[in-house]
Amino acid sequence: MARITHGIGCSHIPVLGFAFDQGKEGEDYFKPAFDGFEWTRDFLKQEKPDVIVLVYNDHASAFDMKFIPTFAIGCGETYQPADEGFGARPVPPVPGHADLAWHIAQSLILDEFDMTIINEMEVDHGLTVPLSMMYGHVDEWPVKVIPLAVNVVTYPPPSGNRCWALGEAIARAVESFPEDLNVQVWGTGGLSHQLQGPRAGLINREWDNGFLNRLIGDTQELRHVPHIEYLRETGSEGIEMVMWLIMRGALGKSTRALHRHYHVPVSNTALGHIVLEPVDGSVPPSPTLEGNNEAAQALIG
Amino acid sequence: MARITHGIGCSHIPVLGFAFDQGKEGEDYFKPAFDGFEWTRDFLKQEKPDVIVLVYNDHASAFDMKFIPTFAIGCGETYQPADEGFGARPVPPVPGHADLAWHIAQSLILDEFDMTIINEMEVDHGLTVPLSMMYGHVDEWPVKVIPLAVNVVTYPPPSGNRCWALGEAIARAVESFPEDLNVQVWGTGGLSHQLQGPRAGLINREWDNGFLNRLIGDTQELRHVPHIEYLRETGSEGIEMVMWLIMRGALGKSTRALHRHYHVPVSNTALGHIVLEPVDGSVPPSPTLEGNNEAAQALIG
Amino acid sequence: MVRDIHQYLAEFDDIPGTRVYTAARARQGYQLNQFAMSLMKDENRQRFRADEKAYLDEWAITDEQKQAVLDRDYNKLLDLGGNIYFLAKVFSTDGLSFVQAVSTMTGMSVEDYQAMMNAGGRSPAGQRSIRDKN
Amino acid sequence: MVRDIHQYLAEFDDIPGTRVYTAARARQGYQLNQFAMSLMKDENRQRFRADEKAYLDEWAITDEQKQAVLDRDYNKLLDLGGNIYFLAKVFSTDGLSFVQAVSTMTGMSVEDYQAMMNAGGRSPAGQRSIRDKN
Ligand SMILES: [Fe+3]
Ligand SMILES: [Fe+3]
Repeated sequence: MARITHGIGCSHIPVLGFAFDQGKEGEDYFKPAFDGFEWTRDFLKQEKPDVIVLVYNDHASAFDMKFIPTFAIGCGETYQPADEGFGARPVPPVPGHADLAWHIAQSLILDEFDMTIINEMEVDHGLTVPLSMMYGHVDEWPVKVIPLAVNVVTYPPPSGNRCWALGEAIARAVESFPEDLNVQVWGTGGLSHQLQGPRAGLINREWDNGFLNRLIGDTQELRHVPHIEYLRETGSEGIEMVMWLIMRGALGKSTRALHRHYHVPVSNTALGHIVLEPVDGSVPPSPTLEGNNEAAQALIG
Repeated sequence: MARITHGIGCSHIPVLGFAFDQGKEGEDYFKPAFDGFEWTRDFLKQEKPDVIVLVYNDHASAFDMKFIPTFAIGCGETYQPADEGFGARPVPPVPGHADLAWHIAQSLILDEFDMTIINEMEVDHGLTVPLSMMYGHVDEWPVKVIPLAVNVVTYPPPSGNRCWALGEAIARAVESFPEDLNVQVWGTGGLSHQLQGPRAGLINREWDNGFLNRLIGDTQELRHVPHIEYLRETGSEGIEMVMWLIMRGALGKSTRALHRHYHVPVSNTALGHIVLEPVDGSVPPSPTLEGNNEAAQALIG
Repeated sequence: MVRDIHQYLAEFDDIPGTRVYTAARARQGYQLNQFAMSLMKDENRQRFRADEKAYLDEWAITDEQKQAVLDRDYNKLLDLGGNIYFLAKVFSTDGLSFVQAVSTMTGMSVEDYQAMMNAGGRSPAGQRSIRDKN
Repeated sequence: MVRDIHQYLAEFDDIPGTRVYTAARARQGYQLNQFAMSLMKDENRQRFRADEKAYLDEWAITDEQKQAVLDRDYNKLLDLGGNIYFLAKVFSTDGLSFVQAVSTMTGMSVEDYQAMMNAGGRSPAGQRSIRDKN
């Protein structure tokens, strides 16, 4: 049976991709950022997860304005790194796990999540930078990846509650996959940053750390943080943090932190990184009515 | 204030598009099919709806297998008829209503529906055949259309309950649009038909009429009909009927039928058509938590 | 009561003479369906008509799938992951109607199939479930 | 308590120095953002660099938008419906980093902006709400 063993949250800052690709990890400016991932690189070498459900947002790379899916799940065999305006990152193609991805996609739709299924797409820094931070320089990625792209660009993005609930549904889906797989869920993006307008450069160390605190333990407070609070407190691009709630929701009732790292500045952004382990991974049963069972029917009166 | 005045259900059979385009509406084979729409053509001339939210499925025209959105809403200015393999239908381009469409799309996402927003696409017989049936030969369509494309091709499609709930959310969205607009919701596809395999040609007159019956009044039984029942009873393509539930959900608590028509055969398909009026159009309040209000929070305990 | 996607899908195999377009079929037929969809463009239809084999060879589909397209064996194509809405672009390119194309999958002549439809269609009696024979 | 999308959106105008990428902006900037996205292809970047004006003229964007692109006036581009993730393709084509491009929107020099970031970034104090001045 597949199981969700850990959740990881981390920023996906493009400049760390450049630094990594050009071998500048040791430079004074970048060292503190990369050092915070050392613990995790060792951890992953021991853990050897088979699959990562990697929650990220596409930054106008795979999706243009013609169509904007709220939740898109990659069910393909492999994904090429996108050219974001300066050539594609020199990292290996990202192998998918089509069996598990399709299983999750189908399960989510039965659970009344209105997924968009993606069979071919390119993936940008939102997905490849976290992989580089965690796995370092590799000839091929030692893990398979299920990309889960969330719209956090065009308003409204999904609510915090919806993201958390999606995580819970992902946990139910993984649990019902028969193959024995060690699955991690990663939430990426954030933390506080604003890349536009006169207020650009906003960083909110206090709010960010309160956010990291509330990923730990059994509080579900973050479900209820409205978008406007992210915007006011953490900058316009801080909204990416809702994606971490999918990761957190997938870990169930309560968590503990194994590793935590916060660093400012990296480019325009506050770098946050956390490794979480489920303490009690239980999630609510599916509310789906497709099965037409009595308990489900009772829910809608 | 915009208001949903009526709901219309009807099949979207491609051969009726051919017959229509070639002026064969009067031929013996087609006459009974077209005659059933006479009442509705007169009705629409009096009613003059401003906008139709037209629920349909794309038949491998706008969407290929690269991406498969469960619910996609057209927010564009205009939609060209698709070439489905024999040239595009000679009907006018379909004008969108971008203001209302974006309003609905945004509202639905706040209501925790995971919509895909579409800004450019072509529309196939699923959308244009019902327009031809209802409006006849026109130089331009006398109404604006918001296409709402539902995946009923790759399994699983959304559940009946999810479709009904989407209709309720559309009703809430339309109600909060400030402009005074007469809005109809159309559900298309079905009724019983199977286009594939040795069982092709299946028609289930009894089940179809029971389905039409259950759109009328205040029963919500159809929410709970599982996909397998459509497949067994109405043929593999009978699953398209779940789209009618979006229309029905949008009409609220109870309805009456103003017009009803059922005819077999048209090509491989049972033609069904119904015009419904809300008796009590009330729908449940939004369950969304984005607003972070107490009542909403109480819902999730 | 459907507990998960496995239970949900399991019932689909119990429907006589029917292939439900599940993920498994969608994956098997991915390139086949993409090929079919390419026939929405007139230039592609012309190239396909001019040399079907050469056009098919441009696609990463199996020899079995290619042969089934050349044979217009729609039941075989369904077995190999084809979806009828995609395959419709092939028979539309041939100038066939849905009735003509669909009848080829039933083992009936077009005339017999049309007659059955005119008489009200195929009855669901005995066609609902292999297991329950109803 | 947010009752509908109008209330939800109304608060976005109360954030100092920030344009939230709402539907209204997405619609205004639709073609502008599609233009920016075209620069993901190297051949398009080369054509754009060779003759910016000619390349821009291929797109159904307003003269004001074209001029703002030529001027690399990113605040103006945001006002005209541009989105920063799309516009990033323009400054990436120019070989600019996010820090360099973003600083131009703040009224600060690149050096001052970089210094502010190195000192911990812009404080949210007084930057949360125009109305509440906090
Ligand atoms: Fe990002
Ligand atoms: Fe259809």
